[in-house]
Amino acid sequence: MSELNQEYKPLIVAFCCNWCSYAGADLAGSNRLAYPADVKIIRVPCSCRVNPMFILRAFQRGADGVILCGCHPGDCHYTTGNYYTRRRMSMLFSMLDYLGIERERTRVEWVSAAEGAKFASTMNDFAKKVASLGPNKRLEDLRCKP
Amino acid sequence: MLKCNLSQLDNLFAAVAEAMPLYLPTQGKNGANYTKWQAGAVWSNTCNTQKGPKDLFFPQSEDLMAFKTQGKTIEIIDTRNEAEDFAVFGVRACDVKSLEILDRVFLSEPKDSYYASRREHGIIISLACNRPTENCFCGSFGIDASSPNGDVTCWLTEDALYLRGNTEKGEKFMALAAPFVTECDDTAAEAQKEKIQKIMARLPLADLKTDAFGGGKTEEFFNSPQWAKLSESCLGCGTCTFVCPTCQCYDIRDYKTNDGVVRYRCWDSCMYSEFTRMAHGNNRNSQKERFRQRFMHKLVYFPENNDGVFSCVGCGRCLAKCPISMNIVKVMKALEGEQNG
Amino acid sequence: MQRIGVFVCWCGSNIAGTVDVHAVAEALKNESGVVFSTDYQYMCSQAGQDIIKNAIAEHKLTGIVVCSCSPRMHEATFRKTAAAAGLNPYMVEIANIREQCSWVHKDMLSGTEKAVILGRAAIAKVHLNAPLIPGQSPVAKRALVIGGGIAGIQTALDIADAGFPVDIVETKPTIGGKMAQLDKTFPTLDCAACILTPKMVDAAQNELIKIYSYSEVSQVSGYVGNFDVTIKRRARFVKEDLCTGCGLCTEKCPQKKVPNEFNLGMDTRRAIYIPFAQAVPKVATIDPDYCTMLKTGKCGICSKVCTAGAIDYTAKDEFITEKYGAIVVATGYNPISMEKFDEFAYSQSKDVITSLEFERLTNAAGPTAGKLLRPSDGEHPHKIVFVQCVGSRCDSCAEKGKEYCSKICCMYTAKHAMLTRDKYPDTEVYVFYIDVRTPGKAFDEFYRRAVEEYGVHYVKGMVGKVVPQGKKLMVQASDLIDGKQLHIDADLVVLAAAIEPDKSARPLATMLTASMDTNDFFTEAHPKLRPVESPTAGVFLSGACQGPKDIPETVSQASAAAAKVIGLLCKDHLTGNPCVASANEMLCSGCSQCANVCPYGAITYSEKEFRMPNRTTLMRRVASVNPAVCQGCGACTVACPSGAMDLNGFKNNQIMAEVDAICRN
Amino acid sequence: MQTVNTQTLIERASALLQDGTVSAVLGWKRGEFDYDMTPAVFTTAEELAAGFVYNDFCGANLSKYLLKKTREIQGKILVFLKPCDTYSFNQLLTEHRIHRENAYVIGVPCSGMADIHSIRKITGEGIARVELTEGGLLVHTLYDDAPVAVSYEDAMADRCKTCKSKKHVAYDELLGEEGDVLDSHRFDEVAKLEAMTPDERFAFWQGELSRCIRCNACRDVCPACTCEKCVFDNPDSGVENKAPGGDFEEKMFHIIRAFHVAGRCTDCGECSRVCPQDIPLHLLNRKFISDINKTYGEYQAGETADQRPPLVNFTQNDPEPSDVVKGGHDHA
Repeated sequence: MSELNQEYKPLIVAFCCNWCSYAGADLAGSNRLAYPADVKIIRVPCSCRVNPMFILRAFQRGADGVILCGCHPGDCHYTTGNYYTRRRMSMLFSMLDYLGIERERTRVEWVSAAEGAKFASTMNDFAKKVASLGPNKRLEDLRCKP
Repeated sequence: MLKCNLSQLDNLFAAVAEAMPLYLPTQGKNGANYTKWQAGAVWSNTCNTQKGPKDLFFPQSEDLMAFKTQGKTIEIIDTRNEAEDFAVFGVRACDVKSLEILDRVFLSEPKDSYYASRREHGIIISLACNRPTENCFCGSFGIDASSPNGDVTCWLTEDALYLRGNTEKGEKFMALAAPFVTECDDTAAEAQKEKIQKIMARLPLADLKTDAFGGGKTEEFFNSPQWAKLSESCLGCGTCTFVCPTCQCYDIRDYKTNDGVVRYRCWDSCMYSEFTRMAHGNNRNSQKERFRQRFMHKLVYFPENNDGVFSCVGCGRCLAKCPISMNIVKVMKALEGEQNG
Repeated sequence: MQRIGVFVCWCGSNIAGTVDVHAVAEALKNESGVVFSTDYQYMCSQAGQDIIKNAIAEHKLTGIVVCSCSPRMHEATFRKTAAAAGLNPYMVEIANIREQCSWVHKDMLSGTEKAVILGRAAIAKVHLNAPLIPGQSPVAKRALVIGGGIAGIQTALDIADAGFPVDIVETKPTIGGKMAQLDKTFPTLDCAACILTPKMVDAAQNELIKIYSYSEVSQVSGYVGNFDVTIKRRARFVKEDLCTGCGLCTEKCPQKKVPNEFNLGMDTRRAIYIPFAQAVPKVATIDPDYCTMLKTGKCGICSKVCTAGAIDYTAKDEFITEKYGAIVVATGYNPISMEKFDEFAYSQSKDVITSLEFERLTNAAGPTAGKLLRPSDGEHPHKIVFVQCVGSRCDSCAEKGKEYCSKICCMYTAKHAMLTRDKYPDTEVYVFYIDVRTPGKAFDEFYRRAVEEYGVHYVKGMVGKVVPQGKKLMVQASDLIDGKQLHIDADLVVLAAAIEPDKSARPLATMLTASMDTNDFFTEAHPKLRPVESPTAGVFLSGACQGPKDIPETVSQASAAAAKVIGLLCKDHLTGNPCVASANEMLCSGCSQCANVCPYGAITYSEKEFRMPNRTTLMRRVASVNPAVCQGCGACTVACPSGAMDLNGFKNNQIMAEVDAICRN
Repeated sequence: MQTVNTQTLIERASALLQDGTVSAVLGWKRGEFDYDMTPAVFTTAEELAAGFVYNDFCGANLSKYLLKKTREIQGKILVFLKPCDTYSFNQLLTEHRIHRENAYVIGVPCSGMADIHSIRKITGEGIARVELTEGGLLVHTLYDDAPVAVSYEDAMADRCKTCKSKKHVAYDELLGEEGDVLDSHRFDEVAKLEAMTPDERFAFWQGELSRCIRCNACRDVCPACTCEKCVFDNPDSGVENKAPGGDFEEKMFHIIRAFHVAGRCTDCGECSRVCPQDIPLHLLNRKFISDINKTYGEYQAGETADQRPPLVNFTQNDPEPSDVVKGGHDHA
């Protein structure tokens, strides 16, 4: 185990929509499906509430990966919320890739309230990928480093 | 007077860079800018730098102090680090004067210690201006581009660089340059001076006069109807203030970091709507007032408080960079025209 | 400065098991703004809530953070606790350290560290909470029931019984749904029509209930208490008020060859028809696909014959808009199609039928007037094979069938088997099953009676293949108990087909913004605690649209849904959700990007006068949000570039404060 | 050389002023030299005759001034709009930022604007005078005795080299003939960047954006950036900042600014024209435009005044983010 990922633990911020993915996270909890403790979940009413500023703010403050979970398109509690998320995040992630930021630091995943297992496996997979990328050097703000 | 053949110049730079960081203009994507010298750097002496040497003495953003918060306890950390000696080569006469103007602001009581430590350790090697641009009008402010001040003054001819030490800081630089220079008389330098003075006379803005301005002219210009016309298309962006070598306004702000707060100062622009916003609001809340404040400060308020020294050095950067080409020359001509037109 | 109280819950050992709750309480004690921090076994218990109330009073708290289970569980509880102690209920934040921390991280150290971080994030958010007062919106005292089966009828009757007007919208020409097609009903074997038709008649005669048959919901807008629903009344070509239901036209109509969907196509009906004798409303309907008069303009016999002059060939579809306070979904179920299950030769032989077709065969009003005859040659079957779990409990990766158990097949097959043995003792009955699931009241006794008293051969094993040979159906199956292959030459094979939600459910869910699971059953607000409510406020679920269930359960759920509707309609106004968007007029430039993304059309614009510098004024177009219509999704806050549009309870700076608190090292 | 000369515009404007159709004229005013025109409002024919000019150095897009002018000035204001400016005009109309009835738009044809930086790269510093002749520009410098000839092609700004349309999409009156939409390969630069490896792209943008001095000229000139108070000026927004702090702030500022105008930016190129540090900011906006075109179908902001921008629109079957950012999970 190289020194890098033994001591280095990625910090992952997950924005979960209250109606589906947050409930999916709870279901993963009640089914005791483990995923890394580095993932911290912020509850938002809908995935369309997440502003690109929040994602850049997370990276600025030291996050290594940001994942945004929402209801499956068509299932949004507010009918069209995740359609806008899909467009906004497609464009934002494409721009971040254009600026040379590693693609795997950001991700959108649709998780319904009934998909506890999918939530846990997504978090495990995402945490592993972000850990393999190492600390976030390209979107960090030196003033926020310890 | 000392002479250094152009072929020797790179070795001179290398020697100086050995002893202390040396900043000199190098050609960037958008014109020359002061960059730290390292082996292989090519000195660009064609025209003035896009941004003045002010950045090396009064950087755009500078940490003043930091606070570490642990739960409810706060610890104050002084982030200041004393500047070491460094040299700035190729400074034009207008930029040298701009530093003198900044000195009046920062070095008068209460002294600004951050600026002072850099100013003391900075050695200014000025260069007479062989090719001023059409935007230059330093002559109008009594600046002689052919023999600038500074710790060391240089003149550049086709084959050699002529150096003259003026201050003991300059002598320190001359000592480093000693192996590459030889004694010589002033004739070549004097010849270069005349050439420059001839060109300065031919500049399009050479005949711009400043006697209509200066201290005590506030009543005369404050309510001039010209301000509305001049400022109507100003965007209120900060370009003119951020490229100007003499602008000295800054804002002090706190940035909440992960484990505390960093208190820093950064350039501010009187053109911004947020500039000097006070508890009761903002006394200049239309672009016309902000526009007037900028040029009245340069041409009237500063000379009034600084025994007649104007806060503009005629470097022409605001003429080149303003998105809508509105600048101090047009303002002066408009106000002057109104006065005797 | 805020005075914040932190309350860390043990949740017995659920949290305390893998998170050091004392350490968390201690760590959060020296967060800025925190003046009180404690931990207790069960914060949601009465004792726990008292601790909160006392702390609020004693330390004059302005905001509380409860580190406990998911806010989806007890956010409402702790908000009520705060309100009871005089603190605005929206100054409460929950840190989810059970489902999203203690239950998913085994290691005590990282679990505790994460709990502290989640606590910090909640504290950072509560610092920026503002006391919110929910808005009020009026309640339209009328309910809408979509679906006229037993579920819809029972719900409508209960609501009307409480004195509230109800409209039933049923796509078929008559209410009654699937139950009307059944013969007997388990476990008491009383006849379906005998217990259903009185309810149908009650519904018809109740003046508070209006039945829109042969209609469907075409558009829904508005929100709980204020739904505007557009109902499309398909053209029936018969005037409901004039038709007496005498049925004369249905005898004279020359077009005889129309497959009768009431009998699942096993016999035919006329182009103008009444589905079955006890239909409610007892009104004829002209089928536009088959009526020669409508298609070619030549015929018109039914209008000549009709003594009441009720026929009207020029009728058009009608759209009615009505305001409702609550909507109950009762769209019911359908058996799945058998075409993917051809191993049972369903499409090759007419004698392989589904259980619902078997119901029609044994029903007195059915195609064979109740005599059990083989659809192919009308002969009496001597050997019948029932195949269970056809399309139910299938492996998820099989591309056919459903994963879930359809719940009602074991009972109705036992009923079929028992009735067949009782009526035709000479007929041998085999039932091939994986498990027999008869868990209801008097259900297991019913099943054992079928085995012991009526001699039904229950064979635990799967049917491999059914091969039609001549007049016989060779059924090849395995007997897992005796471990041998069985070959039975059956005369009739009955497939217990899985059931799935009605096709109209998916588009309806989109209209109602109600969420559905992957099998198109409506998702309930909470599987155990709120089974008859949809997460969408004001939408309730009754019957099989929420999941497979038998008639007893359907009726109990129908009454439960009615109780919920009555609970809603008896209120004069509803306290709205205060976490809605609001526009800051000073920042708004009226660019209408937000209105483009609002799913509910809650944003309108108006010209307002603003004081500008130097004592001038300026008219500017600014947005304003209708708090009653806004559901608080937040799409507008991101479409708004200047941040003028913000969402109460989830403000931009609040979410950023949470991000900062999480990333703080 | 513009196909319509200053005189024609002055006559038309003076006529409209005289007959009272308009009460003011928004155009370009001669400056100190031949290339530093300033947008200005003229109220009398004399002022027009004295200062008005329309030539190859009138790159400024006047549509954003209409925001204030159509509110403050009584009566109509005449504005001369080049083809690319009319797209911005339509976009501002879509967002109700201009009172259409107070603006009288005259479309002027444009054969591409000259860029003084390009000229300087050819002739060097010290440009005393610039003559616009049929064949090209004659540049008199301080240091060469004979004037330097520069072709219009070499002097042209690169946003004009990849001009998207010579068609005026909004006007009350048109001077000169109408051009048409060109298929400019304006996304070649973007494609070149996209072809680079992430490390190269990161290095490129790190180099460019680290030169930003946060002067806000790009935001203040942009016709799509018209908020009453920008989030970066509003202390309660949480992202307010004035100083280039390390290298993250500039990335945040430019990503968010490009995102805010995504789907609304008409690609008029003003942001790159005014940047004092010559950062190719239009490459950020063009990336969004090219992505939108590729993913959601061709869309030109400002083509008509009632379009619904793509980022506030959707279809049921838009591609997933992981499909749009190719490879999604592989690491290039």
